Amino acid sequence: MIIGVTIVAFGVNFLAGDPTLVILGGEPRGMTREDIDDFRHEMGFDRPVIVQYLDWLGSAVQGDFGTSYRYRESNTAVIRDRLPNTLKLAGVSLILSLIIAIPLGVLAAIKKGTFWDRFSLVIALIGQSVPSFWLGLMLIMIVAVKFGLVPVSGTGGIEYMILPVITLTSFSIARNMRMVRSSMLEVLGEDYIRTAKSKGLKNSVVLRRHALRNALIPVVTLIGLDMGALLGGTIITETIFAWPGMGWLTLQAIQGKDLPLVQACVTLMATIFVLINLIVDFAYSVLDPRVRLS
Amino acid sequence: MNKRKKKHKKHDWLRDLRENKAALVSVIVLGIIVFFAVFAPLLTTQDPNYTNLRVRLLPPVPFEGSNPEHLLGTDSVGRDVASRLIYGARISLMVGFIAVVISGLIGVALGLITGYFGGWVDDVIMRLADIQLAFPFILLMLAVLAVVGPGLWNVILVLGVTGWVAYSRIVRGCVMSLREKEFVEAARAIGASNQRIIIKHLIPNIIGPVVVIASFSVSRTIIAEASLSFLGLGVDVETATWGKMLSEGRLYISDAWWLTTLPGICLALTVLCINVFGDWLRDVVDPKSVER
Amino acid sequence: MEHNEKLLEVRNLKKYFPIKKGLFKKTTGYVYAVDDISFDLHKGRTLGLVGESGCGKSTTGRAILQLQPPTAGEVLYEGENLAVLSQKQMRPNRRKMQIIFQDPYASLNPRLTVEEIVSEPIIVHKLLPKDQIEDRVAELLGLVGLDSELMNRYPHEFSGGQRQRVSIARALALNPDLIVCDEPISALDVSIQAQVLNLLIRLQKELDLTYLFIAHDLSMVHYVSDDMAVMYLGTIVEKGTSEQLYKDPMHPYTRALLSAEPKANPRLEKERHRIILKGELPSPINPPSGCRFRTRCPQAMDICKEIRPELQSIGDERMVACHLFNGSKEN
Amino acid sequence: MSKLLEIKNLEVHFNTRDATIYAVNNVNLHVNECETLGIVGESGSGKSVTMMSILGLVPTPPGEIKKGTAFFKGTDLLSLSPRQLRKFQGNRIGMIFQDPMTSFNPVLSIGRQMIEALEWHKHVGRAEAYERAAHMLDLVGIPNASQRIREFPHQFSGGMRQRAMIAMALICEPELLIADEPTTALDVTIQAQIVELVLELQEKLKMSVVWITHDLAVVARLAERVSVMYGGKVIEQADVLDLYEHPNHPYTQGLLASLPSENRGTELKAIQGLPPILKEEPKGCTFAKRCSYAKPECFLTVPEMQDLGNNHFSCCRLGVK
Repeated sequence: MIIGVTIVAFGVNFLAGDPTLVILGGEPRGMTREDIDDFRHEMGFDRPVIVQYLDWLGSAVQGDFGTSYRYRESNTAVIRDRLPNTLKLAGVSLILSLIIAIPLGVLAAIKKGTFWDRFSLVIALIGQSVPSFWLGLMLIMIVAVKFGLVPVSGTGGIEYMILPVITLTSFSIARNMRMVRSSMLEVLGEDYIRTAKSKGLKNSVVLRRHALRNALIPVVTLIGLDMGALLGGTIITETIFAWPGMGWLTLQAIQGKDLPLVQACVTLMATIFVLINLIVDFAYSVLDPRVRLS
Repeated sequence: MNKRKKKHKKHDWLRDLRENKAALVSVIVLGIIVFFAVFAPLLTTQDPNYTNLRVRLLPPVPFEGSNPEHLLGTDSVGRDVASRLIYGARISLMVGFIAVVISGLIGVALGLITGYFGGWVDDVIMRLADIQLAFPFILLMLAVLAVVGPGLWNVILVLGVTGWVAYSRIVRGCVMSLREKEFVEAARAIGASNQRIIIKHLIPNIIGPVVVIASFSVSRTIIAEASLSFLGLGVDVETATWGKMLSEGRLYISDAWWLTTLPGICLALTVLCINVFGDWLRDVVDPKSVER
Repeated sequence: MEHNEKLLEVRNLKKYFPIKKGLFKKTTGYVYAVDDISFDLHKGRTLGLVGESGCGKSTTGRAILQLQPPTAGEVLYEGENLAVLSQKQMRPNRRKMQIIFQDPYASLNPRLTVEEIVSEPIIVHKLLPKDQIEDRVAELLGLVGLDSELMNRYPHEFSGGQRQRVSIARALALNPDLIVCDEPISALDVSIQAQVLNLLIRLQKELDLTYLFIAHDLSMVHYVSDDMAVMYLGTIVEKGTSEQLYKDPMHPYTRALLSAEPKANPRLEKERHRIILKGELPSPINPPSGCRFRTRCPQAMDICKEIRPELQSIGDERMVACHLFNGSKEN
Repeated sequence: MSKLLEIKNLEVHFNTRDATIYAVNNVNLHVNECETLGIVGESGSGKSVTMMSILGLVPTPPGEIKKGTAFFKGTDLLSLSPRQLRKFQGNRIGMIFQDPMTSFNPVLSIGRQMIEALEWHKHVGRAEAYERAAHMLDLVGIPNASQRIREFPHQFSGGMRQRAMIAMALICEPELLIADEPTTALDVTIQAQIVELVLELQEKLKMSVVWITHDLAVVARLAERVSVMYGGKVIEQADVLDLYEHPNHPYTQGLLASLPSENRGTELKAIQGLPPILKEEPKGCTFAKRCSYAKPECFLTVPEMQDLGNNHFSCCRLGVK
């Protein structure tokens, strides 16, 4: 899996053909063939692709992702400055999303067909339909500019996080809520819920002990998916709110054709995602004895 | 003999639609949007790219300082917002539909192959799907577009090619369970070829879920296209798109609210209607077979 | 005995399913679903194949039709070995043999009309010109007791019994000689079972069909079959005519199976002594050594652990695989 | 013999989007102390719904108990609040279900699920509850009970799981055990084990059993009295010997005749037609359409239960013999 990720990340180099020309921006005037070849040699692009890949991979394993063209310092250092900001943003959003989505989803399932169910459906549909960048802009316009309640952008205290977190989580709250609801509804229709009721247990016990735990198992998988969406979402959110994190950095690297930095960012984000999915798989096996024991 | 030909009554979709008010409204709104997009040149009086610096930043009509020639106001270089919105609908819908058709075809084909035949092909393709899923979607597209350069068809192709995973996973799952069904075994027992089994027995049974995923994909693709345009990596500079209007309007967020509000409303409304319609479709098709 | 012609001979049939595990799909073991069985099917007769779930009876049926190609052994249809044919070479042979499945809901494609379902075999084998197909479908539906007006309907509009009739009509469309009936009535309501059973028996007489009748219910199989074979964990433990096996079961498993089956006769039920087997069916992944049945057999001996008893004749078309009857051949 | 449970005039409807299904129509039946009552019927005959509704296990909506009483030792179960009814569920009335695979919660250990009822109804401490659960598992014939109690449902085989299900239902020593097709999903040899086990436990624990099934043969083995249900009604009720030897109702006769007989080759007397799905209140006898003895009035008025003497009741006005 990780190997596949690194190949794709490395492959970014070659998507448009000759990376040398991409970096130099076509065939620049004032450079002779020889100049270009020299540059190519300097960058090591004249070696066989597989050698380049292995070389890059070898350094990457040791934490060396090369040097950024733009920042003129090591990519590792550039990223080290930005990564904590992104993790803070994504982590808070993930937790917030779960705290809000799980109770609402359960409520909607238990009160199926009532006002609460329909209310949550409307919220979910809107949450999934409003593009996050527009939501971000609207929040800035109304909450920050018009009423001046929170800062427009930048980092600092907790007040700087409020708008970015709302922007980042709106989609995942909506999706998780619907997922929890449908998972819960499915579990409530299972035979073992009937068995539990036939034992004369209190409704709250049936819900908590027999329904909720089973319903949340598939939701754990969601956390993995969510993390991917949240990391991707940081690109837009960080750009809008000028939040100095990985997302913004990546966008700038892409726009500046800073290929080594792009590679480093892509690899890092994908690796985080893969790691989170490994953790999710592990959590799955803890929660579900069928997986644990097979 | 004639009695035999009496056609069986098909599922009454229209009745179902009439019973679900939200879905009905969204279908009507979508119809209007499509109408505007298709007949854009006939419905607009102004060229969406005509700049007129004398009328820059006019607000929409009911507000002070507006000009009835520009119903929804003008932007920072005096272009007519209404016309740009209508032409923007064209881009959004076109990108949405074409990209979804491309990814749908790729995804369904791969899903059928992996699900029906299994084996090492299945392993390889599913591993590819895993790898693609391991990448934050938008990051991947950004990286690709940065290199191949912006442009309408590049955007469509990138969105189309990257969207196959959702289809192939669902189709593969459906096919794997269908393959074990006894009616497929019965078809093999009467000597039907693989080709016949796939066309006659498998495809009709996966159409439902595929249409549902497609409807959600359209909305997701429209958002993705707008996001790309917003980040400056989408459709080329000349064309009016909702995403780019938002990105341009962003600079005037404190002076000209309509430049960010109106394209956003169009975008959100379109996506909302498609999602409501997709939700309804999923309930009608089979609530259990598809998950978002 | 007018029918003595062998239609189908099954010789040392084996079907193992590999169990694959891990990243590289390494085969870590096998499910020994069918493990070396042999029997004959005589033209115009019914052979009942009885056993509990997981004994390999359905796999046997599918292996004969090459729906699940056998791991080893021969399936001779009128002398031709089907087991060596490729799927493509097998196709023309499919006209001669058909199958009816247990689950009337899963065995019909929900997206096709009854006409499309029943006509499919005719179209695939190009048996009739287009304009005659509809009449043929009507004829087939009539044969199984369905109104031909129903042919434009979809399966979900039918009850379980009617669906099973559609399945039968589809199987008959090719005029086969052999039909494998894989638990054709066990998913149906009690009052419908008899209807379908009567239909199958009537069709056999009218069309001179040969049946392989697979079921878990001994009295049912006794009722419809001329001959019977009892399976346990992938092997045949006893074989003979239905009459013999039902009236005088010899293998301890057959005896237990017959005894475990309740009869709708309370007077008999309250009095008779029942053999209750201990324990449950062992896993076919790791079957017991020697005799497969020894772990649950009330009469197990030391030899049963070591030597797998062969199916051997004890006279008069009767065969038993049990060490208890080892000496009886000579007597 | 005194009556442990008496159901009178029970009517249950299911309100679906398209129609109202008349699932149970005016059912009367009773269970005596320490006896086994067999309820026989095909799918859709209302046999499960009847017993589930007295335990409050019919989901409402779509289900709706229109009327009726169900007296269990002097208490009308149908008039109780859910809270009061809980004192009976799993405590004085135990229930086991058809599919032992899906009827256990897959993520909790067998023991954890068994002791729930004990803790809740009898206020027994955790340690003692586990001890009693292990004892119960032992009683239903599960070897190594004290170890296996910590295992999860998927580690048990089908037959073992049904045994554990029985142990769980009996843990509070109920006066009545309702068994809803408990052997339908099992093999014959395992079915025989379970049937003998229940008979043995009934003797030991002095309880009544209601055994719901579609299989006339199983009932012949274990029931003392049998109620035959069709179209949401009890159409015949008698002692087991009497019912099998002198069936009165044409449906019962038809069912018995449609079983494969000892004599091979004789054609089975099948009941023609299909069981009804009642989308409106039944006007006449629900079986009339399939009955070869039906007279015009059978389609018009609902027949009354006839007392044929000797504890034998039949819901057929023709009194066919």
